[in-house]
Amino acid sequence: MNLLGEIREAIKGFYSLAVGMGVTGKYFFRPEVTVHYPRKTVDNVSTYSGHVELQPGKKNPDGADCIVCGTCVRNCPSGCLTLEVLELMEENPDLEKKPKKIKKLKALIYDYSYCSLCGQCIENCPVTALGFSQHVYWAEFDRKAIKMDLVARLKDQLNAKKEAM
Amino acid sequence: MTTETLCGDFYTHCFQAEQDKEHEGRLIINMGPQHPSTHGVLRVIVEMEGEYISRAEPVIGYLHRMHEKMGEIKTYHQYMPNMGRVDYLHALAWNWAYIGAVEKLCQIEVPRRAEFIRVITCEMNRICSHLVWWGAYLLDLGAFTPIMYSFDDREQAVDLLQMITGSRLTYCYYRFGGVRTDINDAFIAGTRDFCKLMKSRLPMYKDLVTDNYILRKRCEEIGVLPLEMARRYGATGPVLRGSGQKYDVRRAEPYSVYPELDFEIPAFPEGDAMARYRVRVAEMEQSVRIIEQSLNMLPQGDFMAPKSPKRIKPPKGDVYFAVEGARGKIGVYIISDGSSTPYRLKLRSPSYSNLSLFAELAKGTLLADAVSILGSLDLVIPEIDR
Amino acid sequence: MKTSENLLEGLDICAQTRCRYEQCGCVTAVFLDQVQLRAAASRLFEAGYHIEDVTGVDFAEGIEVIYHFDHFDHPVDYPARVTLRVLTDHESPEVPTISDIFSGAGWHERECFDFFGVTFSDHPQFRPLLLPAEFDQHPLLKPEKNRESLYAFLGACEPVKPVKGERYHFEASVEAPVEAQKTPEALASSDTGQSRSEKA
Amino acid sequence: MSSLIQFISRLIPLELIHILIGLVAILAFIGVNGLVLVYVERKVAGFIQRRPGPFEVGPWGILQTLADAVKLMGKQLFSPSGGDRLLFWLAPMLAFAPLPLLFMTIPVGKNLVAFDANLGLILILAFSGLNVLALCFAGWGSYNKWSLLGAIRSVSQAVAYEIPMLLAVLAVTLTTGTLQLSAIVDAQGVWPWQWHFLTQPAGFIIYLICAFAETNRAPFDLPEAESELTAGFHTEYSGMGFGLFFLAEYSSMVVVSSVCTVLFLGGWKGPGPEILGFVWFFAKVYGLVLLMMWVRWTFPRVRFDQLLNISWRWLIPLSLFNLLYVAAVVKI
Repeated sequence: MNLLGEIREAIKGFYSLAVGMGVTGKYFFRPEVTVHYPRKTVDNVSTYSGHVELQPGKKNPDGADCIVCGTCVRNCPSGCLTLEVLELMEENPDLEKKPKKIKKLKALIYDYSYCSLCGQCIENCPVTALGFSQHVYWAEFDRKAIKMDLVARLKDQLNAKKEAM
Repeated sequence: MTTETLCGDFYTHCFQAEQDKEHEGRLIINMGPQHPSTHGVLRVIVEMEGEYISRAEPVIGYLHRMHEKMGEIKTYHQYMPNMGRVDYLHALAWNWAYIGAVEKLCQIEVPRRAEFIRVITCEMNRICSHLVWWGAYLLDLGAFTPIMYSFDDREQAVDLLQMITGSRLTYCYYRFGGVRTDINDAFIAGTRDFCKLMKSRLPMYKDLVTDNYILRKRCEEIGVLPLEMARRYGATGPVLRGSGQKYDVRRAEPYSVYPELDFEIPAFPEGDAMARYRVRVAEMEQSVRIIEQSLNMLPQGDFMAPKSPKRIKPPKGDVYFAVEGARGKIGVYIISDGSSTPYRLKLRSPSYSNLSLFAELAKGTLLADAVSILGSLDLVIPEIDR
Repeated sequence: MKTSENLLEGLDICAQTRCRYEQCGCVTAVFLDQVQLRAAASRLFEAGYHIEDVTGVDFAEGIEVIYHFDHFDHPVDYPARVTLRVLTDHESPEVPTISDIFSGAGWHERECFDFFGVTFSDHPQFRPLLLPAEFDQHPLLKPEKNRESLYAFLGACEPVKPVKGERYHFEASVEAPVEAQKTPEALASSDTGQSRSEKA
Repeated sequence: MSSLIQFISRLIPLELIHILIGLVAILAFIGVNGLVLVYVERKVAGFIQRRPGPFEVGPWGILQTLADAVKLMGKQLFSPSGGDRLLFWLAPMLAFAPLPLLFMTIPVGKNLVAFDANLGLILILAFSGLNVLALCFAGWGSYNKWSLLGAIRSVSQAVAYEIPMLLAVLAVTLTTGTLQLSAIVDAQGVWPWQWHFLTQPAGFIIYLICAFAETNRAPFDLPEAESELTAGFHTEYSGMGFGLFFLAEYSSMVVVSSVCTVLFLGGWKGPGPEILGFVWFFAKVYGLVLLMMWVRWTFPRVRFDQLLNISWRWLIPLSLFNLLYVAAVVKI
């Protein structure tokens, strides 16, 4: 009886293998699901949070709304943001008061190679000057090449937009 | 000693030193750090007697990043992105463990909607994690096709998670007092479709793999882990449930809205690799159930507590918070000294405990079975090394 | 089933912190003398507990080694996490191993040695685990000036209840007798006082 | 003209010229076949896994394997320090060298055979046994413990599976009464119900299973089990050393399929004109090869002791019964 049981088990096993072959055989004729990358791209890039970038300001459409408070720099876990500040004197000085210093954003150096895309800088920005980009397909040969000035990037973007108009 | 016995590093020497005098001729092999079935840089030194393993010792630490030290340096907010990197396959559970611990420490209330969003995304991530395991385990056993099918399904889930979290693998989505972004209708509709898809795919998985005679012969009665041994080693998660213990942190130490949800804890008493396999497949089904229920129960309201603090400065004290990850109990233990950085932060990773029992489990098994056992433990090496 | 308090009854407990689960995630936290550690661990083992982790904390008084245990079959809404703590000094930190009782503790203890340099006596495979063998530093030890007093943390959940006598059985601490002789309420208030002074 | 042929044939026997032409054709076939089969294997794997497979190099990626072959030839050849250099480099050649001989006796069509030996079957079985020696040398010469384990596995696997294979083949020769392959083909008819696989279904299945094991194809690819022994016996090979093993694997797939076709599936016979016999032959052979690929991309690998158990506990008794059955029923 033991032998019979084993034979039955072997036949069952063979049947299960045939079922498996059936599954793969069926999928052989199904259309492929791969996206051929350089020729076609996926359509959900808009929901992807790419690297951090300065957003065109609401008050200041030619640049960012940044008030140079440095919150983003302080909150960054990996220290990938550096502020370069331009200190200016107030243009129309009130003669009674001392002239006020105005801090202006000169450059916001951003090292993408250290960034972990956690969004702390964006959430903590008091004027929402920062945001995630949708710059997904970005690759460089050199690690240093992905360190950039976000102010310059914003300027380029705005210029490109103007030219397009 | 001849020159031949002197080769190898510190761990090999220690391993050789423990060899019995009479078994000195046995083959000592390094399985890893670069080996296809160790899923990352795990190294197991094995002493082989023919095809049988007479002794094994895992050597870890190749991916050690000292997350615990980082926790003592960074502020509570700054430490958040680290959590997605500990266990990249179930990143949201680690997110939750850490966020939950700090919320418990600071007594931050989380809105109900946020809790449901957390449940949905975390379970979705659990399905992703199990799908990767499923494919990788079969890759260990020599079947190449299943991983492609499972990645096909996982891609749908990852797309949905990307829709709201913005990232695809190392999520940093939960925040103290809620979640970063609200979910939208497109996500809800997509998730419902995904649940339907998963339900239709699971029978295919069963036909192709679970019922497969060869696979069953490779898993059944392999690596039998008695419950007593699982307890001694502190194994949790599917490894423990494969030994028949219905222990799940979601039920044992209820957190969030899990008590309101109706789901089962699958457990199989056999204790072998097949039982662990079945637990995970059944868990995928349960996760689909949880997601569907949570979508139906999803309340309106805030996704972030309105009074959530911008700067976290918890009171003095310690807190232990555990959640159920795809691999078991994830625990975060924080000692706060009242400043804006933790005084001590301890991460309890389930894979660490699960791997520690491998040495005992692999003793006397065939090399191929050891691969099967290693795969059935579902290890994520960065989580072990932290 | 036995609750975790009467489980440890009769052991020489230095201090017991009654914690609320809602606040700190464990039900009982007990400060033990080193000699009692193995006895406590085997009692927990017999009662069906499993090990969660072993870790250390660097305090001014010494290195505190923390053991977390949990139970599989506890009633719902009654989690059973038990914390054992022992103290060892900075000069030659040594704690008895419990890896023969809870096998899983073996790796946690080795990790603890890597990070804090705590030696676990009679451990069968005592060698570095996570850090390289030739690395002779212990990364989680804090510099002298950053270490805080253990007493500030002991009462953090709820006031400490001195169990045996009036004194804590801690060795070699300048402030220890002063702090210990205070009533629990006074100790709790002194915590807040200390943290205020820190800020200043 | 005819005097020229006579002159040459006096110098070299005509039989030898026949063999030489056949050999050249076979060598060309082995090379082309390797390229084609690797491409087909990748495409089959791709379609089963719902990927495109190779599609970058050339139209539909057909030049991919050619590019790979060029890459393999261009790679530096390493021999592991401490290894036995002689055995290490002998092994791939030994794996490749018997292949042309194996093809020689296989009748591709009517009278389309390089060397119609009357002990053709014995020749094939004998020379295919050399393959295991190659794997053994490769594993030993590599000075690598994983390779050694692979070599050990391959030897015991080959020993275990030679026996049922021989017994299954023996049953066929029992009915035909000859070891000459062309005679075995002639013993079968044009239509499928006249082929041996219907009279001896057990022998056919046993032979197929053994064929998987003999060629080290999944699910019996234990000597090179990737997830266990990294790559088994060819872990240490680079460049053309690896390339030769690769070529040998794909060629031996065709050999076992050809033998299977000849023995059980009527060889080159099929409905239609006899001149198109080679079309039938290749259709059957590549059908079997496709089946082997399909199986490879579906199943997990069996364990080593299970592999031996299948042979010793199932296939050998079954093939003995098959032999008895054939002797008793079919022959009478």
